[in-house]
Amino acid sequence: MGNVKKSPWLLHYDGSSCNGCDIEVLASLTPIYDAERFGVINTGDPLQADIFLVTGGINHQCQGVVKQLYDQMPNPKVVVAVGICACTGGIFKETYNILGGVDTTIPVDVYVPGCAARPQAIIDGIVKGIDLFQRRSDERDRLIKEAKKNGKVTDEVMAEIDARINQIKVDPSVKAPEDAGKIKEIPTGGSEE
Amino acid sequence: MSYKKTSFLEFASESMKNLFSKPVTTTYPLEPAVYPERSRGHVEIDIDQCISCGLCSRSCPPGALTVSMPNGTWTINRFDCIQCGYCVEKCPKKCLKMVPGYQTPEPSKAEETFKISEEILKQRAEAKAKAMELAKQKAAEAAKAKAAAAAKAAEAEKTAPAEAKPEA
Amino acid sequence: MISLETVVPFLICFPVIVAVLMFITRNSKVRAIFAYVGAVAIIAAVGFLLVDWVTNGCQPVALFVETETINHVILVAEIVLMFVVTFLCFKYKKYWISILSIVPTCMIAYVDLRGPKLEEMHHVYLDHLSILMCVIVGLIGSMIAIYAVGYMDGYHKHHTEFKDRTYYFLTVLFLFLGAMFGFVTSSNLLWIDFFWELTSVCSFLLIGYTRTDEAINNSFRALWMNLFGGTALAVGIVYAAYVAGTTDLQTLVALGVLKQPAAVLPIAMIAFAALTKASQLPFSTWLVGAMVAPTPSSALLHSATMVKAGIYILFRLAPGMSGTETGLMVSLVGGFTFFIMSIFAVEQTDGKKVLAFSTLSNLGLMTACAGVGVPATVWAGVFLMVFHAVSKSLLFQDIGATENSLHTRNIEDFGGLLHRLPKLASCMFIGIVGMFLAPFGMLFSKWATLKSVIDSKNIILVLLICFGSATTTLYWSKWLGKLIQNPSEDKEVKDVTKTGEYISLYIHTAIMIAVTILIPTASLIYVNPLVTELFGTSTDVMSKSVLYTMVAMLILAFLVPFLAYLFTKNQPTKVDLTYMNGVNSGDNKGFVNAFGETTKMELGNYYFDDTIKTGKMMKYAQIALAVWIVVMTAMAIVKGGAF
Amino acid sequence: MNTNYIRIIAVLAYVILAPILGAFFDGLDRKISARMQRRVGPPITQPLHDLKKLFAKENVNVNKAQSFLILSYLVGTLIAGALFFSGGDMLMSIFLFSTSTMFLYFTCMVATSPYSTVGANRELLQALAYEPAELLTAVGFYLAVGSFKSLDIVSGKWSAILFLPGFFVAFVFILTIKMRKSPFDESTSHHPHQELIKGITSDLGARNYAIYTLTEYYENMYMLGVVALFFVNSNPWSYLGAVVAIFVLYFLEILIDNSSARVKSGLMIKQAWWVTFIAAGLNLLILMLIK
Amino acid sequence: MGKRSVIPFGPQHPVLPEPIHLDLVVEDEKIVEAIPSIGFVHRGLEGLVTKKDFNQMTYIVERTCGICSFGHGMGYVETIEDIMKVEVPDRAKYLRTIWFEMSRIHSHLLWLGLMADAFGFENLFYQAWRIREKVLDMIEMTTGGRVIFSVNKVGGVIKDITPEMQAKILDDLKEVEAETKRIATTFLNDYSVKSRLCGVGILTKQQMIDLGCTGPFARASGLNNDIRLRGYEAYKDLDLEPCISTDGDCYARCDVRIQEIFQSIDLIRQACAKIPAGDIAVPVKGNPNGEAFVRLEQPRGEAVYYVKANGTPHIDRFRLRTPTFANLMGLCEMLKNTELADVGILAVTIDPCISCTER
Ligand code: SF4
Ligand code: SF4
Ligand code: SF4
Ligand code: SF4
Ligand code: SF4
Ligand code: SF4
Ligand code: SF4
Ligand code: SF4
Repeated sequence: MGNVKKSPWLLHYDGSSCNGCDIEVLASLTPIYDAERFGVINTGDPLQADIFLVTGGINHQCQGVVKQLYDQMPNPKVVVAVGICACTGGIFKETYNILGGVDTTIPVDVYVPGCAARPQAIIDGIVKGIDLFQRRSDERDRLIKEAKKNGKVTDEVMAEIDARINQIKVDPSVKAPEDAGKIKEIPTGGSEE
Repeated sequence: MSYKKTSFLEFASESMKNLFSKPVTTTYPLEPAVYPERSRGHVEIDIDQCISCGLCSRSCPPGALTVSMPNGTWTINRFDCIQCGYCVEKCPKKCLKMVPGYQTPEPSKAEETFKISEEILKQRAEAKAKAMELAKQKAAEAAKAKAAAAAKAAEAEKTAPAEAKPEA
Repeated sequence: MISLETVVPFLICFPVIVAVLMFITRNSKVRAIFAYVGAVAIIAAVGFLLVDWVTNGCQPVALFVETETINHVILVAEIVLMFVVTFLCFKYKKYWISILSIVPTCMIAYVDLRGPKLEEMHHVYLDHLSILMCVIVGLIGSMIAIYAVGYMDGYHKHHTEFKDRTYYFLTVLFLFLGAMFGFVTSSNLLWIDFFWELTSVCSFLLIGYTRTDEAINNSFRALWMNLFGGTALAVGIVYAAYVAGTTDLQTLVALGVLKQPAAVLPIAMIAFAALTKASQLPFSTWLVGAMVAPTPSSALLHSATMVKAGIYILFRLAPGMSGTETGLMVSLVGGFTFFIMSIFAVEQTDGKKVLAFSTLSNLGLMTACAGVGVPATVWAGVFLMVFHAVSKSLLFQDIGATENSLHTRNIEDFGGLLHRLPKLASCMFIGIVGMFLAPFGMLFSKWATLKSVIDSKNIILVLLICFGSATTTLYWSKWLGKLIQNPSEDKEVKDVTKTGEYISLYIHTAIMIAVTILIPTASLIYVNPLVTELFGTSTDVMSKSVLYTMVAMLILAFLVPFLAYLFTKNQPTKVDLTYMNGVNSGDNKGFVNAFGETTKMELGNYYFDDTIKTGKMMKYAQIALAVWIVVMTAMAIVKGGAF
Repeated sequence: MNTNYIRIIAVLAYVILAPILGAFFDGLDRKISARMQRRVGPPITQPLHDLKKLFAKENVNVNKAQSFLILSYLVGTLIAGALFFSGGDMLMSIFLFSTSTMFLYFTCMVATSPYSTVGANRELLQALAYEPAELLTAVGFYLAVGSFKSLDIVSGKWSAILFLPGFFVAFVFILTIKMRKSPFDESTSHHPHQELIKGITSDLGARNYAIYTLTEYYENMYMLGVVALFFVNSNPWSYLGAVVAIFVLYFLEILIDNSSARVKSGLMIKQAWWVTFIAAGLNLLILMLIK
Repeated sequence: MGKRSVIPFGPQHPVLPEPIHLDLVVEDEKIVEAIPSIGFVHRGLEGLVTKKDFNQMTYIVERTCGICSFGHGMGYVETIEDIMKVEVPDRAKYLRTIWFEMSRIHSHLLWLGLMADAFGFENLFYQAWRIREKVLDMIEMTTGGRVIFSVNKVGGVIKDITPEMQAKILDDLKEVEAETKRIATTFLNDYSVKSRLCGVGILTKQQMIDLGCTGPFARASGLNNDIRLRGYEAYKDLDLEPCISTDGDCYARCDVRIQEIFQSIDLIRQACAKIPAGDIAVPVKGNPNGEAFVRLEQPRGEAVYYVKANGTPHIDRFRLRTPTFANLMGLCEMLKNTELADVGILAVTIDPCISCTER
């Protein structure tokens, strides 16, 4: 049914990051990168969000929060882990307080590497997430239609459908835009390390 | 009080000006991004230069690198690398390079492995064998020389006992 | 065949008899039966009155022309009343208040015995307005009497610190009913004065019921303010008797309409007296203080009926006041009271106080309507009066019953009442909605008020009403919101409300809804003639298109939520945790706080106690309005050429 | 009979077109705002995509009563607006609007959560701020035209604005409050970075939020309808004038939104009341004197 | 009775980019009690000394915080250099100063944006961050990173600024200066902005001293506490007049930070003019042994670094006392008797950096 991919709303949560990735997430919304071009709204409210952007690793205290926020989001939804910390725990994974990346707590669909993750990378991550979001939404609609044919759609049926759609993975054929990255032609004098 | 003068809708003129000027938004991802040359995007390896010494992997702060000498591989987990550039600094062969262009986001945290080409490995093995042989030869020669020297010394001792010390 | 000639005396005397029975019966069961029977009898009598009058063709009826003996009886009673008041004043060392009783009584007695010979006149006058008042007093009064029997039982169970004097309470309540009937049916100012004083004293006695210091203080404040009004009334009567040569209210108003100078002062004085009774500024404090009395008296005297006596008189005077300084004085006092009291109501947490301030506020609106004194405003005012009487009576009773069950009447403790005391809360909900939301009549009356006030070109009043409506919405909505919340302390509450109380509550609720639906009919067959009687001209405030609007409103308020409920009932839905920044403690009842423990959810409404300082602002308002009244009265007198 | 057809058509147009126009205006708003911020911004159809998305999502409630209350809010607003556009009584439609706002308030209160509750309380404050001006606007029309009925107002000989400049000022002032735009986005803001996050809409699940948005469109279109009422008269050209006025005004709203901080609720009430009191009050005084 | 509400403010609160939590008890919207709690971003960074050697720690300490990452790295290496008695070349000192001031500009612009966001001024937020991007571009051009610079090492810096780069920086700074001026007038003059800032959260100089607050936050109350006057790195050669205001409210803090942006621009210009040629690092041999303290003026105030080393590559102790940690006390004090609407502003006004506070 719905063409949902034009309206991905973000929920950003700062797990245990150093701030570097957070400010880059914010920067990706500012005029230069303007993620709102893709219909992105940085909503603060899990109940209305589609894409969960988590920066930073997971520690003992924020684990519950991350889990709860994820549970509060209505299906279909996508989780994007932004930054090395969110991917693996990064530089802090060996400390006593960090459990690891976001995938220690909730299923992660897209990993955005970088320390800090660049705005471009974050946009790419979102773009991949959007695609998955659309696929999950389509699948959800299909399953509901099917379920309707088979009888009443109860809350349990819905729960089962939602569990199923969350299994869908990112289609590997969807390429994020090639990031060959041109070199800026500004005077640099080269690197001299 | 050091408050400056008050004006209403101070920013309105700025907003209007903005409205009629071009947006600063880049067209990424339609067009590729532009990075300055020094931009620390990702680590590249000129694998054939690598000697599998392992210095990089030992110095990598998050432990994103694994180096295997026997297989001749150099493995990086790009989802673990913080692009600090310390490995680049440490590498004795200067075969690592920090280049612009970040690692693209992926649905899984795959590692990337580089293998030193068989040819070079073979070459190296050969070189090593050669070197070993050379060393052996050298050792043999040295031993020979030593023996010769010793004999000479012994001879000399007989002739000039005060000169013997440095060779011992 | 029972005739009007007998029903009216019955209505006045029968409650007094019941009162005596209440006083002498010390068995609560028996007393209850007497009370029920009395109440039913009163309703029946009012029914007879209505039927009789309607079969007479709904024409104004004047009765009791020759009443020498009754006049004397009433005079004696008034003197007795004076002695009672004086005694109580001396007992509680409030000597000076007794002067306010002695002086007017002497004046009235003098006029009665030694005054000028007045022309023959009737003493009882029944028209649409007085019949309406009778119906209101009879219906609400008897139901509150029934309610009071149950309520007082619960009240003393929960307030063990007060001596149980239920017999006394019920006595005064019935006595008051008699006085009230007398008041609304009389047209002779001398009679009116007596019943006036009687209601004041009843109110005084009920306020002081608990005999705490606060209650006594408040009761005396109510007493002196009302007696002060009574004194003004007496002055007006004496002046009318000597200068205008009449003590008949109708005649006086007729003189006023003709702009006779002689009528100016009496009308101003009576209007002033009415302001005290309706507890308008600067006399509003007594009604606020009266809230210490047990709730039935608040419901009956201090919102549904006695204070309406002031409004009733103002309506009567309206044609005579229209366009005069008195009218201006009254309308602005009313408008200002409406506005400022609605602000004060915002600050209150005590439910009963909110009701008190809201009552004051609405009385202000009615006063303003009367003060403007054109047919359309009186039309609106009559509707305001009816709706207000029903819904306030309902609310007061409800809050009383709620307090008995919940042991608090703080609105902040009413969280989730709709789940905890569903029956009481539903009635409360309807009562509150009735006060300000579509489709209930109160809103309708406000519409009409605004329209007619614009027509009368009273700009200040227009502004006051517009701003006051906004604050009114605020304090009622807050309360409603509280009722429907679902707070963490879902403690089981035992509903101790008696059947008698529920009967009264349900009937009130039913009346509210019925009257709302019947607005167009009521307007056509009753209120329009009422206004015509008062003014001699008729007005048609309700046009047909308003009727359509009514229908739209009814649909909006009842059908839409119902259909929406049916529509959404079966939608699959996930019930989620509420949004608490991600730290809900596993449910919606609290969150994990700074110490890793669970903090219980607490949600409060806004009260603005930083901005609204009721006490201080009340003083300023009182002073300002006192000055206003004095100035305007003086102007009225000077302009009227009385001196 | 002729007017009855017009009435029906107007109502149908409102019911069908208001959400579309509302979304269009919203899209325009977002685009122009973005440009004022030197961004490209979303496409102008973005609000429609958002609505579609929100309806496609799972239905989430924090309290089961929410769904029917919010639906009542929508339908209530619809009825109130329909009353207005059918040429009906303006004052009554204002009352109906406040009744339907009550449904929104209830929706937030039943959620029983801190942000919704504070948002709901703020919503009441907003109502407190704008209600006098709203009522006075109706009063103004009544004085100018002699009727509360919008049909009578549009068929006047002169545009009401000629008599009601002060009321217009007051109304425009509260328009910002009604549309929940900065500096008066107290109860909820279109940008969630405020102390209340999403305020009244905090606990609305995706679908309920979609209904809320729709209702907001209906309400905005009603408000713009009132703006138009200031301008139209029996002359058809005046309709063009009204359209121009609406666009100019809407643009001004966007400009103000993009050039001011959110003020505190106390200041909002104070300002709204003073502006209403002075602008509308003066106008009222003059009107009453000359009429 | 009743009528109070308890509001969980944070950890997931868009006004706070970082997770902290406040239990707010409000009456109407007046705050009667505010209890902060932290720990959502505690990572245990200081504990990593046992696992990483002192050179690796440079990169780790940088990641204390993504905003003042450069300062943290610099504070750490200075401490080690202090212990090892390494004399850093002058050019390196100037380079460090330039980068440090750049990071101050970007931090303050970021703060201005967040502040605008907190009082609901979207556009201003966007414009502040748009200007900030220019600074980030300079940083990326010279160091290769946008927010994490990774150019410090024990003994100097890793990268040099070429003359071409220097020219470009000076050029771009002009633009940054002009654009900042344009948004600054809105921050300082606009009526709606002033209605949110003036007189809000007043703290006196004495209170600042008693609470131990630092940085621009304390300078806005008239406290002259700029650690840069100590003259570390190149500051001893540069003209530096601390920016001080006396009102002690949010407006004054805004004012001070705006002044500091211009001051930093000026400092960079001075440094570029005076920078000597020469090496950018000296080789360092061996391991540190001993202990040292270093104090720095970070954008948010005084940060203190402490290292105790034992002669092995793994140092014994590393401790960091951050400015936000000191200023949080000020926040708690300010929150008393303010309004809910002010919470966001007050929280932002100390320029909280939780990730460094909790590390
Ligand atoms: S990935 Fe790097 S920049 Fe991002 S939060 Fe972790 S340490 Fe900070
Ligand atoms: S750049 Fe840093 S993190 Fe990445 S591999 Fe090299 S040393 Fe490791
Ligand atoms: S340090 Fe250089 S040479 Fe040694 S293993 Fe690493 S890449 Fe290869
Ligand atoms: S350092 Fe802090 S977190 Fe650790 S035990 Fe002590 S109090 Fe707890
Ligand atoms: S204050 Fe701390 S967390 Fe924030 S940017 Fe600075 S170092 Fe990072
Ligand atoms: S070290 Fe300081 S902060 Fe920590 S527990 Fe001791 S006194 Fe408290
Ligand atoms: S507060 Fe801490 S983390 Fe933030 S800038 Fe200052 S020193 Fe760095
Ligand atoms: S010293 Fe400070 S930062 Fe360190 S554990 Fe104690 S309180 Fe926390």
